Amino acid sequence: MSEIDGHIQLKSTIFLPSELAQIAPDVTLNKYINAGYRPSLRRFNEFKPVIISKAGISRYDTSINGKAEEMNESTSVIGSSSVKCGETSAICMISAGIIEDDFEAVNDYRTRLDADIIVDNDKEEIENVLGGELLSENGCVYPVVEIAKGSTGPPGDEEVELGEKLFETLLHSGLINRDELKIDIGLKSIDENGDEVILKGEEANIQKKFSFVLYARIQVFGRTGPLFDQCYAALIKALKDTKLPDVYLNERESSLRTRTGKRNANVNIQTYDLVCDQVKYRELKLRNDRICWASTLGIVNVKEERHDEEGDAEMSESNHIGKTIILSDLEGEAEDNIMKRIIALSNGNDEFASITIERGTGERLTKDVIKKALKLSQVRASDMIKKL
Amino acid sequence: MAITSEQNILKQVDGSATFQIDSTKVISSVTGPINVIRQRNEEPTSAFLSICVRPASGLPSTRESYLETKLKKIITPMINMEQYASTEIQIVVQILESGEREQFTCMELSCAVNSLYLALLNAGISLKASFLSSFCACKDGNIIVRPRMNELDFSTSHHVSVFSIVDGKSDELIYSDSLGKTTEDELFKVLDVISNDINKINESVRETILQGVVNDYIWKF
Amino acid sequence: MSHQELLSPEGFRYDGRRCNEQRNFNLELNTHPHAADGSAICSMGNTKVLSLLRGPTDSNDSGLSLSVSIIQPPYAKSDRVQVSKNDRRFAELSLMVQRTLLQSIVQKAYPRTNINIKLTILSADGSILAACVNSATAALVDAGIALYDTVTAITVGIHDISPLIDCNAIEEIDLPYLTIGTISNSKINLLLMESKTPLDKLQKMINLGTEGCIQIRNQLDIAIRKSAIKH
Amino acid sequence: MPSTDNTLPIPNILTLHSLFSSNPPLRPSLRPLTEPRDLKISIINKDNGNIEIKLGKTYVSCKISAIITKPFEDRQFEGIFNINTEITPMCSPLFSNGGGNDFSTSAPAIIPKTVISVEENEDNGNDVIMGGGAMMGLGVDQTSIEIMLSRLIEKAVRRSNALDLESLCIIAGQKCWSIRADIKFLNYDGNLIDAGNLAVIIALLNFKKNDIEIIGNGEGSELVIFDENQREKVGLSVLHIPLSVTFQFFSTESIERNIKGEKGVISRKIKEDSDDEDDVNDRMEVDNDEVGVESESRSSNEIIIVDATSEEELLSQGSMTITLNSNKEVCQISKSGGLNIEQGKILECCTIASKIVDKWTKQIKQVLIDEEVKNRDLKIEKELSVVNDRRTS
Amino acid sequence: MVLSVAESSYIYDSLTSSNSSRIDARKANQYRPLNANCGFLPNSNGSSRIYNADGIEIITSVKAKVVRTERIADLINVDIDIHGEKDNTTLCQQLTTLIKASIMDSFQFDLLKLTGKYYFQLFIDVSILYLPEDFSASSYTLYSLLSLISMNVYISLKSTKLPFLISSKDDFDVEEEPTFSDDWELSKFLIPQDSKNTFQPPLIFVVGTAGEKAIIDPSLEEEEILEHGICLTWSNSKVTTPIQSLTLSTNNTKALKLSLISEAIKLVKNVAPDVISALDTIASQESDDFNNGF
Repeated sequence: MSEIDGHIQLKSTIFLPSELAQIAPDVTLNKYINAGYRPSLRRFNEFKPVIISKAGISRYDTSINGKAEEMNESTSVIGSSSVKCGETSAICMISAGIIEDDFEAVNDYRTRLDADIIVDNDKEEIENVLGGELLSENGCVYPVVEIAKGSTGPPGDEEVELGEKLFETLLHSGLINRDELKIDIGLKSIDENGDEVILKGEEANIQKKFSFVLYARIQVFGRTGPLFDQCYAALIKALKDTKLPDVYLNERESSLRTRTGKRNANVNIQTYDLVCDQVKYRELKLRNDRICWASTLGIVNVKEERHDEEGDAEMSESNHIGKTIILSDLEGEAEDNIMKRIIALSNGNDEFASITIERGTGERLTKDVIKKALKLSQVRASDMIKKL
Repeated sequence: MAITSEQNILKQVDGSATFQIDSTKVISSVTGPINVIRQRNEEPTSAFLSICVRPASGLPSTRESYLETKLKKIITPMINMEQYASTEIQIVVQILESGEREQFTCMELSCAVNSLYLALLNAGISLKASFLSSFCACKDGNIIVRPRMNELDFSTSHHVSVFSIVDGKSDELIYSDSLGKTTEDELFKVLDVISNDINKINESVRETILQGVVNDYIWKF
Repeated sequence: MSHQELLSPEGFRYDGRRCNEQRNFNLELNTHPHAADGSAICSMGNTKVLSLLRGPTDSNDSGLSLSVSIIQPPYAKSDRVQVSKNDRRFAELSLMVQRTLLQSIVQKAYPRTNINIKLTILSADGSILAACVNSATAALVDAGIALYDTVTAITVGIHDISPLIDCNAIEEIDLPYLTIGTISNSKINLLLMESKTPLDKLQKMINLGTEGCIQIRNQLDIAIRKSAIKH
Repeated sequence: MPSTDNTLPIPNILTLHSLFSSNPPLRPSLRPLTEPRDLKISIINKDNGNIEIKLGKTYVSCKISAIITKPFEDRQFEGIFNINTEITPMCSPLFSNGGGNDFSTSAPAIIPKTVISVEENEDNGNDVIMGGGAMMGLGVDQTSIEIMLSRLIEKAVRRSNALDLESLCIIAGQKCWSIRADIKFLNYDGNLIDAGNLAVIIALLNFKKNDIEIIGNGEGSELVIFDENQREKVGLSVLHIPLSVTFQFFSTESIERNIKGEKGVISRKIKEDSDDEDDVNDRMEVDNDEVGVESESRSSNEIIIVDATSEEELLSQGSMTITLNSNKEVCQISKSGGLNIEQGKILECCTIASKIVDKWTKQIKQVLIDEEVKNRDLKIEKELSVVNDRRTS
Repeated sequence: MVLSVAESSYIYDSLTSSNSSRIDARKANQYRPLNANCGFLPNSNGSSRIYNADGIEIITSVKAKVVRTERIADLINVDIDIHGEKDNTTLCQQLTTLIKASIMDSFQFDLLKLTGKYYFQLFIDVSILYLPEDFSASSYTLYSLLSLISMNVYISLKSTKLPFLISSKDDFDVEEEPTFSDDWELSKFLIPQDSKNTFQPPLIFVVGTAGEKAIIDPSLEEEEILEHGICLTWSNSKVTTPIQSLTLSTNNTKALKLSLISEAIKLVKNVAPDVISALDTIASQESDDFNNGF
């Protein structure tokens, strides 16, 4: 500002606070922070209240009438939640698909003998093919985030970023055990008495293995506040609410169908008629120690102005003392522009599922600040996880 | 674990470089500053960075566009953006080979950052500081720097960090991304380890840069 | 369809034609005087291509911009197939037609001009590209666009050693074939071959193709004259 | 970039013009008209078929990947093979991301005013609009380049059945290999088609997929995939090696004379003044009368070159791609628009192409043999070391 | 189209005056000239083409395929494509739904029944080759287009020929795929031409009203001054649903009098038999020549 000094008469322009906030958000932010407040009038590390609830729109949610038998049969949503924080709400819906675990390689000791050279560390080999501990143990959800913006079209950068970040953190946090998603498939058959029975395990003798794939659709209305924190909360809440239906094969339809191919060779095409039970379900279990709360923290360096009587021109460097302040729950344009951020997913118990540190521009990011920020996120997490 | 890098391999762009750690190889190109291609991207006070990441095989997906976002976050504060007002800097990062499963992005991200640094230097884009990146994996309190695919698969957490380089030494944390179960102590240990590793990478990278300067020396015959 | 049936030892093709016999060729100009500035329908046997030309109209570009789009409705083939609007094969075909036509238009006469040709394959039975080129050329003539020369095209297939002119869909499936388009002095403008053929047979095919193109050109001339008398 | 070789330091269009119109015509690099640039093949990773080739300064990388999937409904006895070609701004700033956009603002100043301007067409994917006759000439918009490039390579490799798709079938109707080739154009200096084609074929020849076996019959059958330590990886069954050769055509004549031949010359003389200056296409026209006299003695004077550089493509008035294999089978010919060429010339091109293809095929095969030898040595070494290990343990 | 005050009042007055006349001197029940022909697509079972003086041209093809299904709703498929526009524009979707619904409502499905298990499945593909540029998307234009398409579909359905079945009709016990005669001479019409009792594909009429007058097939100029548009469906010799009031691109819309609806119905009843007999004549004159209509 001080650079604009002409020789001509200087005349200060006075902006209304709202105007100034639009023209120079950083200046406004600085002013507020010097006064000890934020533009939203919250204190620096004051979080916004969050309302977390079941959305009650999933299949297994009983209807509003309170009759326990009635279900939302028309929907395929199997878990839902809604999170409201300030002016933004997020609704998360979980749906599922079934895949055949077939193309996971089978590695067999019988055939291993074929190899000319036998390698010693067998165990590692097998798991290597399967994709290691991570992929064999951690299940995942494929989230899609939609920010309501009044128009349709391909997802924007922000939506892709949110979706991918949710996917990554959830996969690596190991929240869902992969075995949880495996389907204990039954065979629907008709016994001697002509009743329908469902055979399981050995009796059914089903070769193929199936798993659930979970999809999450998160709709966000409004854009204030760190969207990631809310999306993550909504996703976790919805997953806690998720129930997986029982699945069985329909015996009649699983017969082989023979089709004549081009070269008069016979092709056997197996068709499965997988049926999901209308009523029966089991709950999706999550690893409780991996449930985290995401906190996006902004870091600002403020030049503290001593309230001297002199004007700007007289101020020297010594008058500014750099002070680093951590802001929680960023909100509003001024705070959105803070690029120095720490995003920490803490389980409130000294453990983190993900920590992202972005230095942005400005002053150095010191170890102390990081420590402080992590502490803050832990406190917040231990408080919020109870509410999930 | 071999680190190889090379500068100025492509002729039609302003700057290019490859960077390879083990079996992950990335090539980057930088063109710019040029006129902004799409008018709406023009920014009056700073340059517009268009970053495009292409996978080793298959079509680009959301994974690549998330990598683009991360790269943008890392690189934007390192370039003197004000110097290139209302221009565009076009960046293409092509993953040539990936030594990790598609569920991970740490090797690719780290190599992309390093190759991009070299490409930006090659293109003569004004930088605020040098920067390099490395990654590591943790399991049971052990830290493995620049893990192989297996080690990464079995780790409980993995970390990618970018540090600035001052006086040939890693200096300040620019960006860090940790995924998987981790603790505060572990994070700080990891940051120290990566910072040391970056010093090692820097030695190799300096060679490349030196070589690049020699090759580009204008008055040679 | 066995290879034998496509050409009998007596020299008759599956549909009863001889090797160098074209299918029934019919070209009509100015079929849609209200809907387009130039229009034509070209039928080669059961292949029918309708072209509607709009232009010349104003454009902001410095030169002539010619756009060609080919649409094959789902009913064009004997089995109903839906062709997606960004099918690469049709994008390529329209590009080839466009380039071929562009070369014969007197471009210097059309600065800052748009010409838009829409080709509809009403019925497809082989030789699609050839029919498209012929139909579009006729539409250009009908619209009165200044041309250096007209381009005519035809397909030639090869059965062992005998080249077959004007292939239908059945022959196109089983035999190597090429599409050739020439201008009046028999110089080749368009040449497209997508199936494996021995190099030494190429000359025969091209020879027959150039002759076929001359035939088509004569028929095109007759059609143009006829339409000129009519109006 | 300073350069010490014989190429022109600055792409000087006028120099190119005059070189081409000299008699005999010369190329800026003094390379003979029908000789391709040096082909350099480097194999980065022998197993996943990751290779890089350099054709002069044109630099292409190709990587093959294979996964097991379900075959297409209508092709139950065949595997799947896809080729992906994408042009990014990496290979030249003339190209933009995502295709189909104008690049006029980003283009360096060397681009001359194109004969026919390029129109951007963003929304209407079907209407293809383009400029000059050159295949890869800069006056052509990116959508049409990408379409032609991907179609030509696809036809050269996929439609000519270079890869035996039936060998990729594992269980008919249920499982098959899906092979995918990703071509990355890293540096553009003309002739992306031939380079892309070479890259795919070389990569396919080098690629090795994991060995598999089906154990058991009927419903209880299992698919076993072996890793390379258990069984050696197996190569793909490549039936023949189709290679493309792209020709660029130039002419020192006007478009009219190209079409009308000698008659055109006469008619031109009659109304000379009207025609002389307004022919936009007459960029390359040299002295009318002299060439006219000469061309009466010669049948035509199109100049045909192979493996054009970017500058030559810029100037080209037409192109033709011929794909052949060493058995002298033509897999595709594609020429549209551009200069009209006599049929004799086209056959001449085929002969030239056949020679080049033979040369390239020989080189590719040599590289394969070298690689094989290297591999064998490695394997023996490995086996020995394992034997040693056992003894010591 | 924008008309001056004088122009529009002239058109309106001459139309509503006791000695009513339309600007193009048509009678109230007179169509503008239309051209149509059929049977020119060799690969389709039935085809027709219709075009009017505006240049609007529509081609319809009917293809039949043998299927084994229990779902009647699958037997008729309608697909409408406007040349040069993207798929699934609202106009396209509206046309498709309306045409399909009108056909389904009145279709006599036993005509498609082949044997005990097999049916013919019909694919009706409509290509709109050309629409004039000033063709705005008001609901009037939608319905006038609909009216043209319905006529077009009528002709092609009437001219649709199906191959002659030579295998047995009853296949409940014996599993047998239907086989057909190769001889196209033996083929039969989908809708028998001679008998009067079989079903007739539906036709859609657009009637405009001004004052007390109802006119058929209003032109674009007339649309400007009309007070109401009514769309009526004529199927199997009677007026059926949908009957709809249309939004016109005009600003002198008034409340619709009930009497006008019956007036419109009367008009349609008057016109429809003539239209049908004209279309029938076209449908029976099969020709291979695309351009026979000129």
